[in-house]
Amino acid sequence: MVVDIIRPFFLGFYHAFKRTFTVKHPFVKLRLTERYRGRVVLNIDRCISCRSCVNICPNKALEMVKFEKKLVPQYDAGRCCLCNLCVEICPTMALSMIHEVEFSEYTRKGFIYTPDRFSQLPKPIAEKVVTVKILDKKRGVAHG
Amino acid sequence: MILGLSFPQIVELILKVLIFPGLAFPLLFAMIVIWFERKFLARIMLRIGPLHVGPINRTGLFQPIADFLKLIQKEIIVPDNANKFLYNIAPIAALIVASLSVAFIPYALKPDGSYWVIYYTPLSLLLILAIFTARPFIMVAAGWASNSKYCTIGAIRAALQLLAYEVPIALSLASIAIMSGTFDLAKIVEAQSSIWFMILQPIGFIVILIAMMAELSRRPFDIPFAEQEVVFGWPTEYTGAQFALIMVSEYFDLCSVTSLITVLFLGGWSGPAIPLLNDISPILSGIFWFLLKMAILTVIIIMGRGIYPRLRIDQLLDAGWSVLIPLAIIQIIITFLTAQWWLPLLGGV
Amino acid sequence: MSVMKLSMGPQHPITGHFRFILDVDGDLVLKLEPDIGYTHRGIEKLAEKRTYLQNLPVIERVNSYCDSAGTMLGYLEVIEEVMGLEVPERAKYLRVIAAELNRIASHLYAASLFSVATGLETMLMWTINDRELILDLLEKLTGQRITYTYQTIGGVRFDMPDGFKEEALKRLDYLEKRTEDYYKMLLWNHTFQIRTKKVGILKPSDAIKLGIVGPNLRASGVKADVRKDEPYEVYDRFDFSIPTGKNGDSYDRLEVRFKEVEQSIQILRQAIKDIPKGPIKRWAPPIVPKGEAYTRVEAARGEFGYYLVSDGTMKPYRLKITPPSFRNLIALPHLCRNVPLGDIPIIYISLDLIPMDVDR
Amino acid sequence: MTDKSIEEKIVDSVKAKFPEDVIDAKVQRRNRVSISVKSNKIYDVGLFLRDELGFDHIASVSGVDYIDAREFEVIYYVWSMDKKVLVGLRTKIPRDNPVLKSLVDVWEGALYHERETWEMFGIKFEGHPNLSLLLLPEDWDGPPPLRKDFFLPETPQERLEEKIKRAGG
Repeated sequence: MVVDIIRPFFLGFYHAFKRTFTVKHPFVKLRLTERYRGRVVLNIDRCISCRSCVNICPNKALEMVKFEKKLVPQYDAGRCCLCNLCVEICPTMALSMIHEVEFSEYTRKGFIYTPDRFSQLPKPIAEKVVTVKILDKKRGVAHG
Repeated sequence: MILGLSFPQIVELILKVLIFPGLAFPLLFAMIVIWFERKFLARIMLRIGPLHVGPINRTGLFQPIADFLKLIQKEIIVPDNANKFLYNIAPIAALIVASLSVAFIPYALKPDGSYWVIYYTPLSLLLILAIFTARPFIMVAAGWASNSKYCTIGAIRAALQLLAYEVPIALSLASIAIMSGTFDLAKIVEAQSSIWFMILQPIGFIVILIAMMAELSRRPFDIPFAEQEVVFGWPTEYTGAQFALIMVSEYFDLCSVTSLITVLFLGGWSGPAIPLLNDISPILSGIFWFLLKMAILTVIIIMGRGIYPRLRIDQLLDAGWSVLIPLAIIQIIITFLTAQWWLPLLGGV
Repeated sequence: MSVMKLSMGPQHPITGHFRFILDVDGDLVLKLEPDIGYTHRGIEKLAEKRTYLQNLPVIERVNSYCDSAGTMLGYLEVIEEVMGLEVPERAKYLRVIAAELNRIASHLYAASLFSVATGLETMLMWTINDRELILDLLEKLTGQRITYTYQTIGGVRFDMPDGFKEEALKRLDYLEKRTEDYYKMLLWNHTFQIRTKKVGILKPSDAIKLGIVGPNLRASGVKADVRKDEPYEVYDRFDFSIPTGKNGDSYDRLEVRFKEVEQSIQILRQAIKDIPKGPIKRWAPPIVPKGEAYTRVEAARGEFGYYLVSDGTMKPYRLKITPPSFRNLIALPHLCRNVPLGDIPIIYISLDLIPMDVDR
Repeated sequence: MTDKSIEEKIVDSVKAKFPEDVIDAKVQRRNRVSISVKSNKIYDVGLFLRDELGFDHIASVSGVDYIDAREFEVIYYVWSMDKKVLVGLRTKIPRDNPVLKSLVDVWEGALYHERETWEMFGIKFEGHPNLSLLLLPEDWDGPPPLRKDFFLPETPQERLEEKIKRAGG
């Protein structure tokens, strides 16, 4: 009983000197895995206006609008549930998922990506990037 | 000559009241301990803790100050149908009561043989006991005045908790008083000049450490504040500056409790003279040892929050009456029986 | 003193999106009446308006932040039973891997909440940190951390990525080693034991009568697990045991979860070792033939029941979801009679009720 | 006689006990039995299943709205701990007067399930101790939402149309 009372004391003290594995996010960014689904991006040239993506979307996040004499989807990131169904169904591979995870807006309307914004790729991350492998070393998981 | 005091005496008095151990010291103590607690607990939990505020990069040293500044900017909300007088007076009263006991604790020995203490009285031990006992009444008053169910439950829990820790504390102090033959804290320290009471009275030390943790409502005894059960206990309704005062008073209390245990069991300021400090003044050397002992006690008390789950109120009462009080009584009996061996060891008396 | 009505939640540190109406006499809770529905999204109705494929991301949000892979599995089982569709072997293994990884993550989450209920925040951070390892793994496999939409009708959507096997085994080794710290810090901690033992004792006979499922039922000493009773996917090929508790108190409910994590690690090791090569998906028609079925799967919190009535169109005619937390909810008023107020959070969290799961 | 599976034995014993009230009883697949009874006898059949056959673990209570046939179907799914069989005890009640005897006395665990079925389909369970709204908001005044004639508006336009329709009608 006494051992069970005192043991956590030493265990806690021991952990106080272990390395934390927090990612200090705005300064250091975690590199996401290859498959990670951030948000959808559109390649306008490939789009054939077939409406498949609009039909399959469970949350009605996509909507057809006219853009440069062509019907292309418009994207509402606020409704999107990142399920990848539209990317899979697209016959010409015009839609794809990118690693952008930081999108916040002041209004709900700001989440609506008009086709020109929808088709833009975000700027590559210039800041310090940390990978899961480095984190694993900190955690003590990696064995070589 | 003002009020019968000479100029150096007035300077010393101002120094004592305003800087150490008066106003500035508990504030600084509170700031450092709040920062340390957050940082240290964060490290136990494998987190980082406060990071950005402060002079040294990535330490968050000024986070408590930033929090305090934020809190005093906020609106003070008084709940409907609250007893406004009691509700508003309680945080101030808590702060005053918490900072009062520091005035009677001697922190160092001056070269002329007197003590570094704001107000010297031969009955300081009894006075401090009285001050500690006054605190739960403020909690009950505040909890009742808030006119909220959670506050009332928290206040009643605080009052119940008093029953658990007050008697063991009194009994342990009695044991100390018997051993040293005085209620004077300074005399108690002098009695420990050759051997600490912690070694002579290990059971009493453990009893008083646990009981004082309950007195401070530190985990595992933070039952009046139990977040998961009663939201935040008796101060639930307090906001802004009033909340800040209550929080600061908690740490003032921690300051006086660790000081008291240091004086009673760890030999107060006694310790080998530090060369550099001793050259300036022997008072500083004594204060250094005093603060070091306080710091170790503080770490031990803070650790409780990182490693123990909270007890239930009936379990605490059970532990208080069936474990701590018998232990304290055993300590008194041992003190009586072994008087012939330890009496020659004590100095000063 | 007369009896006081105390409303606990939905704005309360521990109750989540629940409200409890307590009758309190001093420090004693005489009666607890749960008030649920704060996260009711009407998923059963939503499912009737969407096609079977569109339902995938909706259904997994029944219990999204803890156990979406296990939740989804039942939905796919019921569709495939009505369709008579046989899933490729490799897909079955991948489904099991995702579900078991998710079970570990969910149990670690439950343990973290449990330690918060007792007031020990350290274990909250430790278990959440180690849950992160599992989520990293799932991210690598499925592309998402919480809501995977990984399994689909007729198989799974992605194959195992390169290096997944080694990484998974490494992390499972680490987790197994780490469990020792959990035992030392939490389960063997004397303060924790006196706080949780003999609190909220659920007798086996009561547990069966009330229809309790999952780890809560097993903690009461009843050996019932859908994975063993009617094996789905490939669970009949793995060698694992069902841990049961002795007393059915809150402590046992947590201990059973920790033991289940160990069993899940065993299953995962076997699955990663035995996984065959082959296709990962079979084409499934969008229309489900007329029929009905009721399937049960063992998700992390217990047995998920799915009842599907299909009228031969692209949309389900009726999809009834019976989540485990909804079935376990009835244990809460049963256990919270004449208990101290301080035990309410412990009993509540030990049942591992998730408001989203209860409300659907 | 050939060896009968445990599911078939259950079907036979129920048929033997209630020859007139059981409309249909069949084995769906392994571990699944479906028993269809008249609505006035569901309590007795439930009691028989619990006491004689050992079906003690209530799994689910579900309602289905067959709007074309103007009737509701209520299904009690009960699991047997030692037989390892799930029985679906089902009955049909008219849509205009949906009243059924509550089975809470038989299976205590059906308490919340029946409450949910009541609020989602408007099926009255006679003898239920507390039929009040469980999941829906306290001020819910619309029709029971899982009935087929309840229209669920999802987009803003649909919501607006629904509002106009309700205000006008």
